[in-house]
Amino acid sequence: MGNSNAFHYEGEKAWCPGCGDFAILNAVEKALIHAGKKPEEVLTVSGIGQAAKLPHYLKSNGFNGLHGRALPPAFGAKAANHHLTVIVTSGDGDMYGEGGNHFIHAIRRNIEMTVIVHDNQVYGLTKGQASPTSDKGMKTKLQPEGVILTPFNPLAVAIALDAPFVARSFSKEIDFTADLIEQAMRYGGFALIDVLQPCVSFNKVNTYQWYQQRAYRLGPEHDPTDRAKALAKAFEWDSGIPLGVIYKNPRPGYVATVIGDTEPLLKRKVNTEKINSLLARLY
Amino acid sequence: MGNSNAFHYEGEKAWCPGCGDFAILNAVEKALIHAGKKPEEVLTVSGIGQAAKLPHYLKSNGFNGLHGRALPPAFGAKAANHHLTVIVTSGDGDMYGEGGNHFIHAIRRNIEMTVIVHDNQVYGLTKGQASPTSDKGMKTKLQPEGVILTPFNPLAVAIALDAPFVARSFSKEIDFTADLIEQAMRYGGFALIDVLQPCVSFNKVNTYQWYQQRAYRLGPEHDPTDRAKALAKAFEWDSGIPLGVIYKNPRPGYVATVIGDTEPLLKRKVNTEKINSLLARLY
Amino acid sequence: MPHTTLTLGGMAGQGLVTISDLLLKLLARAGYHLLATQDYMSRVRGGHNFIQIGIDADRIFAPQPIINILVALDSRSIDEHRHELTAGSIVLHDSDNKPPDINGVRFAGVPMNRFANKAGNPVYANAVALGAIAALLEIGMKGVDSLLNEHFGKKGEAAVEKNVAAAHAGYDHIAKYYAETTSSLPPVKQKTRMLINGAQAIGLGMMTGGLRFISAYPMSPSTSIFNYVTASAAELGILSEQAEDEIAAVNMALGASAAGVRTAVTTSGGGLDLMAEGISLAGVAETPIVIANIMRPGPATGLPTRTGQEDLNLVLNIGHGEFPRFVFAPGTAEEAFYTAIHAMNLADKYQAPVFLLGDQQLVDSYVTLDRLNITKVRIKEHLADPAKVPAPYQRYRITPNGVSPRLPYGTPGVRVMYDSHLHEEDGHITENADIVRAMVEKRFRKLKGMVKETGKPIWYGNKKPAITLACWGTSYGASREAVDALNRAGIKAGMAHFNRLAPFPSREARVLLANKKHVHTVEGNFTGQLAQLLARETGIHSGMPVTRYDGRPITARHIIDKLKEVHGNGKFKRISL
Amino acid sequence: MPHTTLTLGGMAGQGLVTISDLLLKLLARAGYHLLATQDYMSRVRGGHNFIQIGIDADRIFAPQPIINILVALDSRSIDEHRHELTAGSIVLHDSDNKPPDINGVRFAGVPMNRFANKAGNPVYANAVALGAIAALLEIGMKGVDSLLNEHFGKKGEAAVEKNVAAAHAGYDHIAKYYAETTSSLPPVKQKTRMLINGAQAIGLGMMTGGLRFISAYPMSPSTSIFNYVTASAAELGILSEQAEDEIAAVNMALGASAAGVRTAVTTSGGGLDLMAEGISLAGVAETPIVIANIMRPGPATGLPTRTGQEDLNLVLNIGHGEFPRFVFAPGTAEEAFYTAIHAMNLADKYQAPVFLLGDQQLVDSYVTLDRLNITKVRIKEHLADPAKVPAPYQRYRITPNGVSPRLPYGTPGVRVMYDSHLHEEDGHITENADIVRAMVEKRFRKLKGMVKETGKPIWYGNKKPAITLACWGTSYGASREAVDALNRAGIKAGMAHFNRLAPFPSREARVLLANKKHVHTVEGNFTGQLAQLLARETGIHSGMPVTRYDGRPITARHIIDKLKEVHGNGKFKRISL
Ligand SMILES: Cc1ncc(C[n+]2csc(CCOP(=O)(O)OP(=O)(O)O)c2C)c(N)n1
Ligand SMILES: Cc1ncc(C[n+]2csc(CCOP(=O)(O)OP(=O)(O)O)c2C)c(N)n1
Ligand code: SF4
Ligand code: SF4
Ligand SMILES: [Mg+2]
Ligand SMILES: [Mg+2]
Repeated sequence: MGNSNAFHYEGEKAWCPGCGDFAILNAVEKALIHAGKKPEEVLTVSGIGQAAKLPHYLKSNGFNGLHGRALPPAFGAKAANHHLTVIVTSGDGDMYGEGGNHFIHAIRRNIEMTVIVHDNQVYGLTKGQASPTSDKGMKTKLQPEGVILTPFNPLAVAIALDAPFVARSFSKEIDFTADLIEQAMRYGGFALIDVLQPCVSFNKVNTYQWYQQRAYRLGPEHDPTDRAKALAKAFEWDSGIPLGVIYKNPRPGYVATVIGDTEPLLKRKVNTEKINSLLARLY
Repeated sequence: MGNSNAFHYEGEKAWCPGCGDFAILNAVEKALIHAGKKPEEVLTVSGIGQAAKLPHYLKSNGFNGLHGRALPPAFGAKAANHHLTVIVTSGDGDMYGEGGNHFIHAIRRNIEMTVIVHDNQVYGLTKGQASPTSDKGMKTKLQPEGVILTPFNPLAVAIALDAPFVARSFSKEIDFTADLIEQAMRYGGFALIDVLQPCVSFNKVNTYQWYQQRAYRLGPEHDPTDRAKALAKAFEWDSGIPLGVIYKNPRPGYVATVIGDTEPLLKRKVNTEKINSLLARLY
Repeated sequence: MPHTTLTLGGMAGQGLVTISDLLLKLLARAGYHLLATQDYMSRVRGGHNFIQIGIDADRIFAPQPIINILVALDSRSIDEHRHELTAGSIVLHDSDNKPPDINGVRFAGVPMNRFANKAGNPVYANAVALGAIAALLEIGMKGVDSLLNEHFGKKGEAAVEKNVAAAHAGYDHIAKYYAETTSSLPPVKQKTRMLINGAQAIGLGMMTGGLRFISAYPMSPSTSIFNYVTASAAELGILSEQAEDEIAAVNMALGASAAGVRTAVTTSGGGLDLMAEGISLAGVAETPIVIANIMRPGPATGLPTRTGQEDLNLVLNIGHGEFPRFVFAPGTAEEAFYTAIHAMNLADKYQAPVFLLGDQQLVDSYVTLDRLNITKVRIKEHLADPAKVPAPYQRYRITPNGVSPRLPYGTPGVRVMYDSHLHEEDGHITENADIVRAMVEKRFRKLKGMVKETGKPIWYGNKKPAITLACWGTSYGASREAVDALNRAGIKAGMAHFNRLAPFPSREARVLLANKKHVHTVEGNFTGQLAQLLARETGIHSGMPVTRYDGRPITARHIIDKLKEVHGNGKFKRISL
Repeated sequence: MPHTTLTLGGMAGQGLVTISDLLLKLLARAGYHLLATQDYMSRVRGGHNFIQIGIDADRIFAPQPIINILVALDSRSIDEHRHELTAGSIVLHDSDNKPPDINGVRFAGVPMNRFANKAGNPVYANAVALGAIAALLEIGMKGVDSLLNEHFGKKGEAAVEKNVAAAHAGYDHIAKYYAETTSSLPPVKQKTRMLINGAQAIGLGMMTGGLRFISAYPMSPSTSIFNYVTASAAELGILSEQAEDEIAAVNMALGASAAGVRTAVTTSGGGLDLMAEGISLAGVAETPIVIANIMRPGPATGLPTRTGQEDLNLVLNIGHGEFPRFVFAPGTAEEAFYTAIHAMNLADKYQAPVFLLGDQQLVDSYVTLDRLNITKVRIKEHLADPAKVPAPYQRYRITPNGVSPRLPYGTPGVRVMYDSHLHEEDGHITENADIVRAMVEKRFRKLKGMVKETGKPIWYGNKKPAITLACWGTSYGASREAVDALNRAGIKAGMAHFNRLAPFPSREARVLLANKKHVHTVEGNFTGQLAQLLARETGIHSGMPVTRYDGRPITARHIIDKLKEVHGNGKFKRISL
């Protein structure tokens, strides 16, 4: 990409060599360039974790907030200036663990944004504890007998909540991921992309090879508007992991419904007359 | 019930006359008596809300904690003394709004307890704001243009998370609810019962009549072990609301898996020898 | 001099609020000064709620521990307020409820429910009561008639007529059977006064101060502010969002703030706790936000619908790590209005969290005012001018006054990075010790400007007092009445009212208090939090604080009683309250 | 006298921890006193991390700002630590990395990677380095051989042999080419010392104190305690649960506590914020809980892997509403162990939240000790005896000392109600003003007992000092070394160390400090939080606090430098550090 890529950050990235996060960053850049975005139009929002460092590694606007709290500020920023293209980048712990409640309700709120979850099935930054998506049996310092909790299925939950756009990718498939991100950005609603992302340092179960063996692309025979079929796909795992758009149920997003075609909040000024009319009602 | 009911609390209950909460309390008492429980064996845990006042109105052990936080202390108490029969009573705001993250992860954790959600599709105690389950279009002081968020579907989410026992009832059907509660208590895992509960003061949409017109009991033809069918039932709403056990996927619960047949934590004492052996490893 | 107090009591759901809304409007339009404090239980129906309305020719600052007129919608109301009735008190009750015999108390029975049913519906009992009250206060029926017309006009002519008929029935009954029981109010200038509660005042202040985005999760007693703003949001171009929880609420507001708009959140103690980490984020990410924390007694769920002042220490210290903040606690609705405007401005100017501490008493109490002056309000734009910002743009540029130029997301040619770590000037994560040190120092340099801003303590009363009170927030009203009573009784008294509590106006506090003897803080808590703050910030170790911690508002009588405990009964004998 | 400091530097993932673990064990078994402080970045691979190991015949209390021996696993390590090298310092490096020329510094190059590859695998570089260090310190290879046997035994004989071979290659290389560079350590009593870090000390203390249930959400630097306890949980009959978030963690623990078991949670600043409401619940529901808050610099994400002492004000005030609490901040691992035991006991005894404030420096630093004495530890059972409790059982029975008899759920014939509201004695919700007042007073009566408990301030140094330091938590170590240095230089110095910060030992503090001149608090924060507390609680307005707020541990040199700024250079000339 190099110079022609206005989003490219040249500085050091504190990820481990071989980490799947590099490829996701690459895909984000590709999607933005291909969609013809300018850095000033784009805002990436994240929580805390390895994945969540991404906004620092993209030359664009950023909000690197609190662990688990990527979605609320993303909502606030989009609501305040709906001309921004908002992308959330988050980890599986950040989004489905600490941030699980926001995940549920952001889907319900359905504001127009792209949510990319770097799903490495582990807490990377804090050195290898189980995450909500860790497979059963995985051993860690905090799960010395292996994980016993049923893994969180983000796709199935999103579909159960009737999320308008639910997709899955694998970090290694950079162009495929970039294309999904572009679709999501254009979608006009809350668009979730859960990206399988090998953590080479802490997840010794779900390795590149492990994903490679199972991941397959959904063909045209899959109808993402069929909710029951989408759920069936979302439940697939050990014997094959479908990649692509799993579910789609288009409907007007929050901006379209609540804010409409008006000026962004950012541009609005206090109207003294209206304040006076509120005061007058108190007599 | 009167005197023969050791669980019956005679004092005043701060619910509105006609509130569906009375009937749920009644069903809880019935289930406990029918199951032959003694008050000292039972613990009801709640957050804050109208529903959450229930532990005060049942003569038994209680933990009336924080808004949204019924499930974590219920887990802690059950883990500390797994001989207790633990029942959580909570509202739709308490459980699916403020407490949404615990809802997700408690299902994954699957500890043996019965979770009753008084689902009146509104925030009752705080005077009528929209709750996560409020129907679209409902107008309140905080939603003057009507609710625009997609309602939270607790049953579908629970099934997406593969909750072991997912049921729905209607507060008016006291015996039916009592029977579901008893099934849940016996189940050996995290058992969710979402109970439609008319709020006569604030929910003018989903009234007794509204529920009555739609609620129907699932017949024997429904196979609750079929996940796809269960999901289809969970999605039913406007044209008919199924009552009964929607989904069942039995598997060993947390106590069975982690604690097993051992002494409750409560009975365990510090073992100085073991402490000494830990100290010895530091040399 | 004590004013007339009229207390309306009844069950939740019995229509208390309707009667009091109408009565207050009636009296405010007639030119009376009013203070209406609400006392309600955490339930929707039943129980016992009451509203105390003080009526006078002059401004009223605090509720009274006695009742001149009790309007008892149920018989429990008489039992509950029996101890506040004195010789000469009047009790208006439904004549179907036999009242007890109380020494010196006069009873006026009106068949409220029967009259209402005669007018066609039990709900008209409210109108009957209103008419009866008008008769007791000798204010005539003209105002009542026109108010009922205005209020029920939307419901059609029949509704108006029936309400009017019911009201007249109540009025006539009193006029006929209890003519000797009625008592006239003091004469007043006939002018219409503004009637406002603290929630409206704060909401109006925020909106006047440029609020564009508000997010909150319902929680008593803060919800009334959120309700009020939401009701006018569409009209004023404000976005109001009910969040899934308080953590979302505060983080939503921070995102909107980073995008360049003025934001606020409203909550109460437990919800504030949940916002703590977000507030800490506002601190390090230097994101403007106004946090209205409306106190109720704690800890945990505490007393959800009552009043207290227990969260001062909390807001002074909430959020881990260290960062500058403003904390304001206005004493009256009027002060709350102007303080809310300042809060919005100051958050933007210093890019820091600003707390507005109120309590149930402030937000739920109605008070009369002549006007709120918005002609002098200037909303200064504190966002930087992109043309004047040195390139490359750095969100956290190190500057002499600690404030960095702030540009919104979307500014052409510019990258804006907000970050929760310790960071470099451009917002990039750093672990470099020198940069960290420089950033901490930059942030704290803001204090130099902040301490000079509005909100200095205000003195009231005698300049050379024998007894000095120090108050914050709503303890202002009772303190003021106590000071007046003491001075009237010849005991020289004065008081310092603290609105701004952080950065603490230490110099001014010392000037006002250091040489005074017998300084007592007056606070709605157990531990005396202002007393602790004074000790810490000024070295002034005040005397035994006057505290109240049972969820009820402080009254002048309460203060005097506590002072007696400390100073002995002797010189307080002459006090009339 | 300054001890020998050996610093190991390299990238994350390069094996620093392995080398230091082995080296520390080696030296501890040889009888040396050690203090190893870790400095690492918030990343998993790359960057620059280092461990500083102080080695001496006597106990060591703080890290040093200079390095005697630098073991540089990469060349960046030399750049990063260049300013700490002095004349006579030795740098051990891979001879394939050309070191820079630094005045007076001696370089010892060992082909670490080549030797490792010769032994069969690059990972053996760690063993090469270990051998080389053994040579530089002149401690021979016997200990190294047996340690490698023990450590790699599980991996099979081949692994042991190759490691031993690699270590000998490193040793021999130094012995052969740099014989004049090696320098022996001071003579010590040959006895095996315990090697422990603060995380282990706290974890062991909790377990010794009867911990049965621990729940937490991972967060640096607190995770190491949670890891340590979890590793032994099954063996000790403890349940350890990783919660979905910190809110769940604290509320789980409260549930378990209500059920009658001893509980603890571990977290750090941001996570603590999220626990605030739960802590407030512990306050009003009178539920015992120990909260270990391990500080890192804030606000918000701050510096995740660094050290600081910014959360004192926070823990003193966290949670809305008012309730009594204990706050402890032990200064050393040894003190942390005993304090953790007390914390578990006191939480149960007073049915209140107990905070254990530590920091990254405390939990991550290894230190040698002779022993931890558990023979005197008594775990007193504070649950009530059901037979002796007056009937009907009342969870919140009003008692003279404020403590109510506590029975666990499941007690035959008894109903146990925990409640988050203000409640009656039996736990039932109330809004009654008299009961509310009585309950608040009951809770605060506990303070009378609490203030008499363990954790009084400790004096160290000259009894009539010209300069006095006041410290809390880990600022103890550097303060102690500074006091020693000052006294050695003839400047009379003493210090008060505060472990218990709430309830604050005001009387004792006044006795120790009131008549002293030049009192300076020493703290890892910007605003001087202990100084504020002293002002508030004792009226002692200390001088300019000695602060550090760049995420690095305080050293004696840092203290002396700051004192010079205040008191002038003059009398500090003779100080040797
Ligand atoms: C409130 C809070 N709790 C805990 C942490 C510690 N923490 C930082 S990142 C993280 C988990 C990261 O896991 P994930 O989101 O999956 O991201 P990854 O590092 O795997 O990309 C945790 C627990 C924190 N920063 N803040
Ligand atoms: C942290 C916190 N936020 C908000 C509240 C205020 N609050 C109490 S109950 C409630 C909602 C209750 O709704 P729901 O759970 O549906 O119960 P219901 O009253 O309808 O039975 C709210 C918002 C609170 N007590 N604590
Ligand atoms: S720890 Fe795992 S997720 Fe984090 S940077 Fe390394 S490989 Fe990537
Ligand atoms: S407000 Fe609604 S939910 Fe609450 S008690 Fe009344 S009817 Fe029941
Ligand atoms: Mg992860
Ligand atoms: Mg509800």
